[in-house]
Amino acid sequence: METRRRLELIVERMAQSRAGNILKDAGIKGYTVLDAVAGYADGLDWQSDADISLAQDMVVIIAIGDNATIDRALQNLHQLLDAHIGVLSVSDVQIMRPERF
Amino acid sequence: METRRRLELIVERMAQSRAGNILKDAGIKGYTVLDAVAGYADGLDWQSDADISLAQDMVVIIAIGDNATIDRALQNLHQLLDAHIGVLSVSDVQIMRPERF
Amino acid sequence: METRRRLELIVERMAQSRAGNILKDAGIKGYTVLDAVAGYADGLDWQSDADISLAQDMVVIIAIGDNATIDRALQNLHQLLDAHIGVLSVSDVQIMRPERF
Amino acid sequence: MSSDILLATITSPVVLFFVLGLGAALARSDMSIPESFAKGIALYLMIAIGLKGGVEMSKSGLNLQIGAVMIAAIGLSFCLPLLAFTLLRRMTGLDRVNAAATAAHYGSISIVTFVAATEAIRLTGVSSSGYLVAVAAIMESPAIISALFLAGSAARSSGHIAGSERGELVREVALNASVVTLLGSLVIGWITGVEGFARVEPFFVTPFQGVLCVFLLDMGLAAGRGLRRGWRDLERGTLAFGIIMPLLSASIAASIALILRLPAGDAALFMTLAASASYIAVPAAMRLALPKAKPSIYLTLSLGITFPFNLTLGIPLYLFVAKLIGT
Amino acid sequence: MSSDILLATITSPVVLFFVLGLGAALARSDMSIPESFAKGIALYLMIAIGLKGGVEMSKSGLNLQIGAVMIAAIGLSFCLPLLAFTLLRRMTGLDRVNAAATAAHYGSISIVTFVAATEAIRLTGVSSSGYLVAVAAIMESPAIISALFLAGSAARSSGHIAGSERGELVREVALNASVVTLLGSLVIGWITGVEGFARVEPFFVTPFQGVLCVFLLDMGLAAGRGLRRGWRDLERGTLAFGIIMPLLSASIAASIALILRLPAGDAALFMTLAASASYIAVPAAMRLALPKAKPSIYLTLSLGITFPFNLTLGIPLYLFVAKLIGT
Amino acid sequence: MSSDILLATITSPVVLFFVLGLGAALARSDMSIPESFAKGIALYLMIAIGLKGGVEMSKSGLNLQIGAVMIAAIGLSFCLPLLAFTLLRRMTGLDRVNAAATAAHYGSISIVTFVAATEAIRLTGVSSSGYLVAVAAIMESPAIISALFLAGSAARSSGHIAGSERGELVREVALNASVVTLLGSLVIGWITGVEGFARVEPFFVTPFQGVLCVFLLDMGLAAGRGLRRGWRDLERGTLAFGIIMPLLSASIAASIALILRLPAGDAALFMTLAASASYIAVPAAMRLALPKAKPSIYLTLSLGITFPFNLTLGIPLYLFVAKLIGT
Ligand SMILES: Nc1ncnc2c1ncn2[C@@H]1O[C@H](COP(=O)(O)O)[C@@H](O)[C@H]1O
Ligand SMILES: Nc1ncnc2c1ncn2[C@@H]1O[C@H](COP(=O)(O)O)[C@@H](O)[C@H]1O
Ligand SMILES: Nc1ncnc2c1ncn2[C@@H]1O[C@H](COP(=O)(O)O)[C@@H](O)[C@H]1O
Ligand code: NA
Ligand code: NA
Ligand code: NA
Repeated sequence: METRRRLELIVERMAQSRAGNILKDAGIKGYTVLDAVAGYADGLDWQSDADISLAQDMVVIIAIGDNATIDRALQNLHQLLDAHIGVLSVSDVQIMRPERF
Repeated sequence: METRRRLELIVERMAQSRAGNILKDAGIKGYTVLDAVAGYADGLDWQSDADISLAQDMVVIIAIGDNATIDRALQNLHQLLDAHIGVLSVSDVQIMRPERF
Repeated sequence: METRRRLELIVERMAQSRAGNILKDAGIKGYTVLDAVAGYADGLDWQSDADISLAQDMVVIIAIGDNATIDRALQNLHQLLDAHIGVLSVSDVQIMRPERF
Repeated sequence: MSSDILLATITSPVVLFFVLGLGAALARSDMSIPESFAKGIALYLMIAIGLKGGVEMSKSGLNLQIGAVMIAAIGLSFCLPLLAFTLLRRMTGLDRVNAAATAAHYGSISIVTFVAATEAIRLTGVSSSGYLVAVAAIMESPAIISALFLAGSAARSSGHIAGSERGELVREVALNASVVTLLGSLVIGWITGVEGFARVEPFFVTPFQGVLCVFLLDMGLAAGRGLRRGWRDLERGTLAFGIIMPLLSASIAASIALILRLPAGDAALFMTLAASASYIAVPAAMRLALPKAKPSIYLTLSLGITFPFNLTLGIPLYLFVAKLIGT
Repeated sequence: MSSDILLATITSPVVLFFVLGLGAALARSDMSIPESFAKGIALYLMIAIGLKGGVEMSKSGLNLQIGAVMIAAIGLSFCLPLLAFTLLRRMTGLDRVNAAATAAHYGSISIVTFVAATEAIRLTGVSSSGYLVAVAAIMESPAIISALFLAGSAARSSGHIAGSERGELVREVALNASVVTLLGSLVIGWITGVEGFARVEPFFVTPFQGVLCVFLLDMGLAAGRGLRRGWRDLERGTLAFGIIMPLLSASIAASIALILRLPAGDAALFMTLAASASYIAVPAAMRLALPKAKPSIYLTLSLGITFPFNLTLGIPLYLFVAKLIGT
Repeated sequence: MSSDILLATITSPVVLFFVLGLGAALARSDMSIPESFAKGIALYLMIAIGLKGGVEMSKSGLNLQIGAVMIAAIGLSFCLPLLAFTLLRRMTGLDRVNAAATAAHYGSISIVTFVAATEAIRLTGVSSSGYLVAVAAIMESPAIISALFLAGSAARSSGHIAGSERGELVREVALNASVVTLLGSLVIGWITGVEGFARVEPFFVTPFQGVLCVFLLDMGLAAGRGLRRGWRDLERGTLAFGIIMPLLSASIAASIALILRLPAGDAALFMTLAASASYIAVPAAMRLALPKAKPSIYLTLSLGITFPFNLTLGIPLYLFVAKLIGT
């Protein structure tokens, strides 16, 4: 197995397509989006069921890529998070088909 | 980038707010909750669509924090899992805005 | 805390039960399934809300197990992904109740 | 007990959809109803029931008898768990905590069983009173408190589960979604009265029986899956309890109905409430209060055994008895 | 073919909502219908269709003609994929697996197309029989089996996909949610009959056409997105197949209708079933059975080309022909 | 202003369900309506409103007055944010970006408030015109553009947020789901006319008021949670703005109605549109365009203050004034 990097971006839904653009521009081959249903930050709880506007929903974007791709994305994602609500983390993972990432 | 710890707690929905309280008490700055839709344990499959009572649903709580915060939370989460159904794991992640965690 | 391995399989929903069978056959004690709501691959975006057939939906399967169990599963999961759409990664995590995994 | 009622009950769309769901789940079909859709339907049903009860109460007002029934109902919900607990400890190998948690379900009520009974009663030309919806609502929670006492030290120690807040259980008991929806809608029905209700009737009354069918399909699916999953945890004694207990509860309720001189329709509904077991509010409360108790036991019993028993055999039986004793 | 019917069809709310969804998706509007809500609506539609068919069957009973139509329908569902496969291999560059998977869709049916045809027929004053819902249900799955044979070695090897269970495909074919819901509701309608049905009619009949509009809005959105995504995978020959195939299927069905002496309304529905292509049950089965086949081909073709063709031009045409040949 | 209307408004089921939701959320009950179910209901409401407006327009056609109202409406939606922005900067400590984002909400509209007004008007025996649905739809978005200008440099810099595409904001303004659904359904209603509409009326008209109740329950829950969360971000001046602004907007709209010689019902609806504030379309657009503005301010104000004010006191007041000035 080879090592790649797994980027996990927790970000507001309205910024999902911007984050996607950044990842695509960095050359990522794929990513996956999950719905967050609740959370906590700044001393406040939120819940997607309680939000009629969809303005406060969050999603989790998972993208596995090689070092260079993730590095290219990080710069712009960092800037995205200057404007948008969210949290970013990166970790190492082992994968089996290096040509896919 | 700096290193922090990513806690991932898979726990029954009815214990979500207790887990949240533990994390807040430990001083975590934020966490995010996802819905699990199915799973397996003890030789049995479960599916959220098949559960009319909502008593058997599970959620996944992701919390990124520094060493000390996560350690403070672990003790009580361990105790929570004595009573409640769930699974806990912790891993290292790289983050970009150390002041946020 | 002890170290185990966290397997994360992003796979099409119709292959979920096959993936589950593989994990069970490998001796995994539990796994958890989340719904993906959107994603990107091969230059194409997808969204679960836009898919009336449920044929193109993806799920994320998380399974924490020991080295041997995960290794046993990997071989067959790799084969599964020859036929089915999906992505697989493995990372190390710390856990608290070694007997549970 | 007229076999006509029984036949009419068993071939009613509502029962047949439950059977369809049950069969599909047991045969491992991939049929399923999305959780959020089912939750929406459950909400609709509770609002509709609450509104209708409230409107009828706005017509009839309150009186002493109603007050007496309410007090009796609260008492029943508190006491039935004691009976259930004793039976379970004698008849089955269930430990204290599991017996207490299961007992709570039988002190509480099932609103769908209540509705099915209302419809069965209506079809036989008997009338019933709107305030029984309020009775249903106030019977939801007291049993939870009894169960905590019954579980004893086990329950007390669960008061110290890490992360638990003061008052979280009180909130769960008093402000859980079922109770608030039912009572809230009842009050709204009362305030808005016949006139206001007329405007929402085409949504909350006309299609009600059809929506109920979809919910029963989902309940059948849940019961079937529950039985497949929970089977191994249920011994014969536990299964028997799932049928004996509602009969006992209904008998006690029948005595009370006799004492309070309830009319036949109201007596039948009161018996049905006593005989029915919760599968939404109480399971959730038990996960909070007695997390060591196994849902595979109490849910399978309540949803997989008692609910179908009441739906098919129980209701016609209670109605038959109620007609004998009713004023 | 009267242009009146055509105009009435194209300006019907159902078709217009499909067009709205299609346009919104092509224009990249963010309009969307939550997956679980759409799934709930799909369930509603199938239950409603099944119930209604069952009730009508309870009135008319069974006869030899019905038996003959059923056998013919099963035969059609088995055989149409052969025709589709041959055409696809000749007309397009699709490989064996993709051609087989696509062929399966055309042997199966689209229940929404069926419903739209029922309504169009009703509006022109022609009547049709309830048992055609049963015909629809039994045509859902046989085509899947044909496709497996057509795919040949490719399919056989997929029998060895890691983790696959014995019988999973049989379960998918025989117990998939669409078939169970449709047939189950049909049986319920039959058992409960006119009287039981009357109680649920205000939910399953009265608002049906309106609910259908919402579902067609969702189908339009799905078709539009499918076309945007799948466009690059579809050559001109494949697109042409999406229109030629339903015409051929309808012709074959017309011949059968002639031989079996079906009345005009029934003939039109039978032709519509033959001409329609699946976009819910079969795509799911194909992901299991032939995972190497591309959904972007078969789904785009079925939902983006054949469905709108049938909905707008096909149905009026089949009805026109059916009136000529119908008894 | 007749206290009858006021009382009828406050005891209407729709208002009472809002209050129930509000109370449940403030009391921290776990009552909730699944997001996807609520989104489905919102869609239903918009389609129903659009269709009905379109059908009525198909009857009455277009005329000069309608054109004038439309132009005035666009102008209002553009200009009200300027007034709101000025007020906010004077009355409150909000910075430029938050003031601009909040102002956008008040230039746009709330379709539920509009519907509630339509019903209140209908109940008092006054009639109103279908084209006001079109007016509502075209007032949704212009305010977003004004807000971008008001935010000034802050907005311009947000044009450079990483990952943002050319045209994404234009798409959000012109093709957002609310606008497309409302206008699309309106056009469908127009094309299909009275006859086509008759077929879907049992779904889109008959149960409408009841469905609205469920949505208002959800809005109450959202408003209650918003108030609990957002309380600390709202100073007294901001709260006052939430009531002063709709009164000012309604006054301006009243003057326009007077100039354009609108009949009483139409004038009341036009005033209501001006007075109402968005809580679905504009918040989403603001997250894209002005992400630094806080939803806890603008959403709490719009949903927690202005919406309930309009629903209970505003609508009867606007109707009262409209009757005085209406032709
Ligand atoms: N590198 C990746 N990181 C995360 N998810 C991915 C990645 N590649 C593919 N996926 C997910 O897997 C799905 C199928 O990908 P593929 O098998 O490449 O067609 C995509 O739609 C994504 O949801
Ligand atoms: N440390 C964290 N770990 C996990 N999720 C977080 C964390 N901090 C914030 N979040 C998520 O990101 C959302 C926005 O956080 P913020 O950007 O701090 O307002 C929160 O509501 C959480 O859902
Ligand atoms: N090893 C595991 N990896 C991932 N999820 C697990 C694991 N074990 C248990 N789970 C999840 O936790 C739930 C409860 O497990 P348990 O506490 O073992 O009954 C299961 O239904 C799974 O969803
Ligand atoms: Na009971
Ligand atoms: Na066909
Ligand atoms: Na406004």
